[in-house]
Amino acid sequence: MGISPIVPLLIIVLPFVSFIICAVFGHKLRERAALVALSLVGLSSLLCLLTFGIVALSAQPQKGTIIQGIWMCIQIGNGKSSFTIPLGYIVDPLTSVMLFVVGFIGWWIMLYSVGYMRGDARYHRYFAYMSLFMASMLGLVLANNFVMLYICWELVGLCSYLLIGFWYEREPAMRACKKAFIVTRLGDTGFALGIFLIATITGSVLFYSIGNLKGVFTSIHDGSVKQNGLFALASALLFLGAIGKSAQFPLHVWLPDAMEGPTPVSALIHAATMVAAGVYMVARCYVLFDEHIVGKLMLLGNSIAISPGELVAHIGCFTAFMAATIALTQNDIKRILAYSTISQLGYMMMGLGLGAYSAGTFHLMTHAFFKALLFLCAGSVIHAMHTNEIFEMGGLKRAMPVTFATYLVGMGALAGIPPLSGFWSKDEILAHAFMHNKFLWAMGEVTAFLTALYMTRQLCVVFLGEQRRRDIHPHESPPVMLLPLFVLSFGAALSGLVGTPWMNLYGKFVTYGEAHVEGHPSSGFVMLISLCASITGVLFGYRLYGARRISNHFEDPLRLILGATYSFLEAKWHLDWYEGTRIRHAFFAIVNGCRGFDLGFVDGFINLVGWVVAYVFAYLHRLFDLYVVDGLVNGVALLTGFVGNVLRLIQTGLVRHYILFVLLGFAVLIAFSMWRVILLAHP
Amino acid sequence: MDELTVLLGYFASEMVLAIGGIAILVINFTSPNVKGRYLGYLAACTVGVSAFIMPWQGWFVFEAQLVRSTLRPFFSFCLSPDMYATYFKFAIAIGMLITILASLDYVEARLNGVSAELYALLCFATLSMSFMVSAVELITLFLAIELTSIASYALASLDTSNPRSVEAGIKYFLTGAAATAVSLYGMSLIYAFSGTTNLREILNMQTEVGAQFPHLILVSLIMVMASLGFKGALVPFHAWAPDTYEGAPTPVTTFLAAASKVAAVGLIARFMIYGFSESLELWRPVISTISALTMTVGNLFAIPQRNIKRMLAYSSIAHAGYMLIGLAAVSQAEIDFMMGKGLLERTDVAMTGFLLYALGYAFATGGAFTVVLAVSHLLGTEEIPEYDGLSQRMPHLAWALTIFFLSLIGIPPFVGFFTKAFVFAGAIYSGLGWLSIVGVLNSVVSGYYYLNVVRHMFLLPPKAQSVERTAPSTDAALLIALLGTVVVGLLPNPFLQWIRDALNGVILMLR
Amino acid sequence: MNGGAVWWVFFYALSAFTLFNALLVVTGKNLFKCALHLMLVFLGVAGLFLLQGAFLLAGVQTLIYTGGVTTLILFAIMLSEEVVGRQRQLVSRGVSIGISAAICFLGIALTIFGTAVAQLPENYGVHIAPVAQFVAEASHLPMGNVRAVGVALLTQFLVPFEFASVLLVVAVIGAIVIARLAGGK
Amino acid sequence: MHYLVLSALLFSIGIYGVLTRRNAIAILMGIELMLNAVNLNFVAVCASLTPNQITGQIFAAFVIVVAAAEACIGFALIIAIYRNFAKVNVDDINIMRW
Repeated sequence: MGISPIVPLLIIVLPFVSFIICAVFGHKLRERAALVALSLVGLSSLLCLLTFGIVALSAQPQKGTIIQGIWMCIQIGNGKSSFTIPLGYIVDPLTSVMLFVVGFIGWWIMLYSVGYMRGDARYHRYFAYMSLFMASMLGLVLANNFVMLYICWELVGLCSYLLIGFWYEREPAMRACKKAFIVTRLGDTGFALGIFLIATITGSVLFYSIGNLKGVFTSIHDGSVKQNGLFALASALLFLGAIGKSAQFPLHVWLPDAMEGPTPVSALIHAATMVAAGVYMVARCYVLFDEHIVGKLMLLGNSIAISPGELVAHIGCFTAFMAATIALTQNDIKRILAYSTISQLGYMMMGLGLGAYSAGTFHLMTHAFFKALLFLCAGSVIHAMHTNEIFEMGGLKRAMPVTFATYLVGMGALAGIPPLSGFWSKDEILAHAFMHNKFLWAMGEVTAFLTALYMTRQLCVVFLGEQRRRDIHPHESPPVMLLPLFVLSFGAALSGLVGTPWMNLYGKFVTYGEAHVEGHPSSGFVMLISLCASITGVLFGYRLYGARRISNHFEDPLRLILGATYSFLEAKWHLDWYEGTRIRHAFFAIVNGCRGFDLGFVDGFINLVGWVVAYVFAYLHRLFDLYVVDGLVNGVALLTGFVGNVLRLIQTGLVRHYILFVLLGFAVLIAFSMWRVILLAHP
Repeated sequence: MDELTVLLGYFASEMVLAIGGIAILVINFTSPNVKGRYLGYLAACTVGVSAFIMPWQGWFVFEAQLVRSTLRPFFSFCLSPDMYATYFKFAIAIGMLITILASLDYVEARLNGVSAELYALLCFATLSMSFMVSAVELITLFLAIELTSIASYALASLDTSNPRSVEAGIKYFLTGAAATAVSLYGMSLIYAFSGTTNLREILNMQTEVGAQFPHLILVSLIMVMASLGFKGALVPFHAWAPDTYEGAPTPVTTFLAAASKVAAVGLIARFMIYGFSESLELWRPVISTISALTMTVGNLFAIPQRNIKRMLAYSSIAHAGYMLIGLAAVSQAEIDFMMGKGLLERTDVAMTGFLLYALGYAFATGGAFTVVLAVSHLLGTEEIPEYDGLSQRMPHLAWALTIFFLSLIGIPPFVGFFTKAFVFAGAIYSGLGWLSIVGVLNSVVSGYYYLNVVRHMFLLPPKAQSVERTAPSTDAALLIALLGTVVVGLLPNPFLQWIRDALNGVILMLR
Repeated sequence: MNGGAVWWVFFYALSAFTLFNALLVVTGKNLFKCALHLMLVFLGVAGLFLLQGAFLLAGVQTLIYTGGVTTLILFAIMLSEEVVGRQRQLVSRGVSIGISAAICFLGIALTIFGTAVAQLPENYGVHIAPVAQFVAEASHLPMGNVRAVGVALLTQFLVPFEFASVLLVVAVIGAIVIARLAGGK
Repeated sequence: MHYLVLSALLFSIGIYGVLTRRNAIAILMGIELMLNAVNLNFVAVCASLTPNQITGQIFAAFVIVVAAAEACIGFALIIAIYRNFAKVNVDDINIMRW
């Protein structure tokens, strides 16, 4: 069965149309904006499911069937020095799974938002952003070339920025969105460089060959592009992008703060889909992380050699462990979940890095279900309690039975209790780790134990015991919020069953090439250890938190056990290099330019982006009403002011700044011309 | 011809300059009572003679090619005193001549204590700039840039009792030293990939290197640009220029704007085409970016200035940008022509425009600064509002300044029009239409601040009624500048023929 | 590159020594001490020259830098600061910008070396200009020799050599003019 | 290769010094570091790429000469600065700007 090229196009365009409608006519639609968004995005989600179904049922999914097509080709330059960017789509098993996850979970979360966001002043804008997010995330998944991938990647980042700062009146939200923007930008720079490098080496940005257009992966895989040391560098640079987007160490610092956004946003973007984009990208570019193909990464004149896969695995493993330990000590319900997200993303990276392609993406899928579920539950709790502090909650089991039940499912899945979904996918990764690298495996098991421990801690403190705040009378959430909880809890409970060691449907479906068909390396020993780790964690947690009465002025028993370590963990290993360190100031100092801190270029840039999107789009109608002359006059005034500011910026009269200018100019020129070199090198 | 004749012929003008510079120092040392003014006349004579020799020297070198001399390779390895070099040397010497003539009064009034050193340094600077435009070897190139720089640092801070002058010097010096270090690093990279310091051999080497490692060539080129761009005050290496131009004694500012910049762009073009024309497509975007930036920044920043020296500083930054259009738009046919293969087509005008621009700019800017020097000497001011009603007090100055400004804007029939027309046309023929659009827009913008000065001079009432007389030396400088601006504009053909020979002559020494 | 284990030991020791002192030069608090560390950097670099067989250069480096420039710096310090004044306490400003710029440069340089320079073949520039060949033959001696440098300076590089003397004259004139007291003509 | 890395490091240190110091003398020291780094580059390339040529060494020698001349002018300037401003802190030498 084939897929008409119009289907992928519709999948992307429908949410985008919804975004345009919600943005332009949002103020007229008000509450009805949700209806528009839900129906259009819903249609797109249905198409996603359809696509998934077609691919899953087609004749030979395990052969890595790739359905792809091109909508249009963009030519840059002409004649010999031209460079083609074919815009199109690609639907293979990996994509179809991602489509399923994004479309399905995304829609349910949007439904949930209808209840959660009710009464917010910028209701329509919320749905506009969410639609834009869906459009760009689906575009990211469907992209068949690096350029489109990068554009969607940045759009997704933009949506994340807008949604984190959705309640921009709040100072922390404002800071958090800036932080997320800046920190992920560091990774994105590497990502862009990686893409440039790949385009330089192979002369193409297309993933797989189609017609007479050469694809990057195809030509690397069949050896028609000569192997050279730069591939490994390129994959490391690409991975830098994934580090930023998927919140891996050391760029993980933005994700916990991103919890300042509305909770459904946290569920959708910062747990289920967007942060998985990095994992997805690594999986998509898997050829580039294959040591047999790209060789090792040489650093400092060949003195250090590490394969890209090892790099990914080690960073992933460390991230998983570090985030899990931090999660132990957090008191904010969403922050705990945020750190657990970081930790689980680390698992996925570890899996991918160890060559467990299908296990990594499998965990991505199951994690999307249960983490979305957990966040929505948390949202439900916050909705009821109007606080994020877990020690101010307690005893919610009675007031919110449905939420508790679904939370229990999600927690079990995350903690790795069989037969819930998380167990199977995590076990598969750990089994691979056991085969390849015992050390990583051991760390993984420890992390599994910690995961169970902190989830139990959270569950006990929030739902068990007695209610500690008497002034609030919690109530169960409205049905429109409970329904998604139900649906997702089914997903969280059952989605793992497609990948059990005995019947590994998923592993047969999503595979990396023919040479690497991997079964579920079912090791009873590993499974036993995993099970023990989870169970011990749960029991230990219950003994610490469940059995005793937790009072209002409660000293966390872990603090007594861990002592000084607890403070270290509570301070996030002192790794939040962004806050209160010189680095953040340095970053601002650099972009602020020579004038120092008083002329915020970053602010300007961010505001500019904010204006362009929020102002120009959302208030387009208002601009129409204004006199064109007025606008022109204002524009000229703005320009003059701008020139004046730049003038002051540059001629500070300080020699130090003049010298800096020489160096900066030199760097900028190099950066600028590199792009041209790329175009020239591969006509 | 015997070897001594060849040697003298090759370096006649340079020797004149060296001897003149040393003579000034010796005279000052042996008879301290000689007036600074006479030393100035001596310096003017030296530079004037060398400028006069220059065109003949080019022909001499052309003839001398036929003579086999054992000395020749040792010089030609490092220096190429070819027609291209002599053309630029001529432009530089003219700029210096105008500078020295215009500053005689000013120096006598304000810098009398150091006049000998000033004139001697100016002679040596002219000498080193001659070497700059004829260098075909990285070591010579580096030494020439450094000698010019060191002379300029000393000149800029010559007025040691004036904090502004010293500040100008230290800013110039520190920025320059840093730029030098960066560009030396670039030269070491060039040396690393080519194994030689001779531009010709570098050109041969880069065909294979360029195919494999274009970024290596590009990075090293951009690094070297740091120092070249610093001398030419190109954005983003220009930051020193406004402060130094404003703070330095006005004669030195004139020298920096009228001569030093011409030498720098001459060097850049030689370096790029002579040594790196194989990588043309690599550096073309770099140069066109720098050019666009330089024009735009220079013109935009010039608008709000009230000090005329500072305004002219920015304007001269902008003009370096216009000149670079010519280099950015150089066509393959022109390169072939300069390398001694093929002929020029009707459309290959970019380099012609570039060379003509350098000369026209030297005339017009030198002239404008002559007026500024005269006004500064007579009225003691450099603020634009003080130029009110200059047409009633010193009409010849006002008219001359207007003509120079019109030429700088690019209004026919003055030389500036042709130069701009050539480079813009060259850009369009080479497919750099956007660059010429930027250039034209910038010309329009530049009209604003130039004509603002004209408005002050002609339309506003004077603040004082006194009428001053200018010295004959100033008049002579004005006359030279005016002649150049008008005559080259009205009768460009002989100059175009000369430029053609100059372009063709680039390669003679290396055949 | 060159030689055996001893060579490498020397190389690393000298590199570490040079870099360490260089770091002290840019981070030290006392201007005077910085100047002394700078002198040690110069010596270290001279040693590194020796390791590459550049004997004359090492000598020149020691004489001009260690002997000349350092002395000049010390004089400048003493002439321009109160000898025990608080002004000699150095303050570093914009450390973050400095670090970023340094790292930026380092990144560019290492990328270039890693991707390009390291892959250039050895003896890459052996085909040389006729003049250079002449010099190489004239010296008849292995490289690094003082005589080879001398021959090259007086033949192939005669023009720059002469030119350098003009440069020194100009520098001396300039320095005297600037540094002498404005009143004391 | 090792020499090149070493020289890049030394150069970076020099850049850092130039950008962060406020004392003109200290800035000059940074520049001297950068020049030394360049010399290392020249000598190393000379030895490894063109073993029977000494162009790199000659270049380095000229760089040393020029550096000395520059230092000479530079310190003269610093003394002049000190006479005019009574300090050599470049951040305070800031009459002209914008």
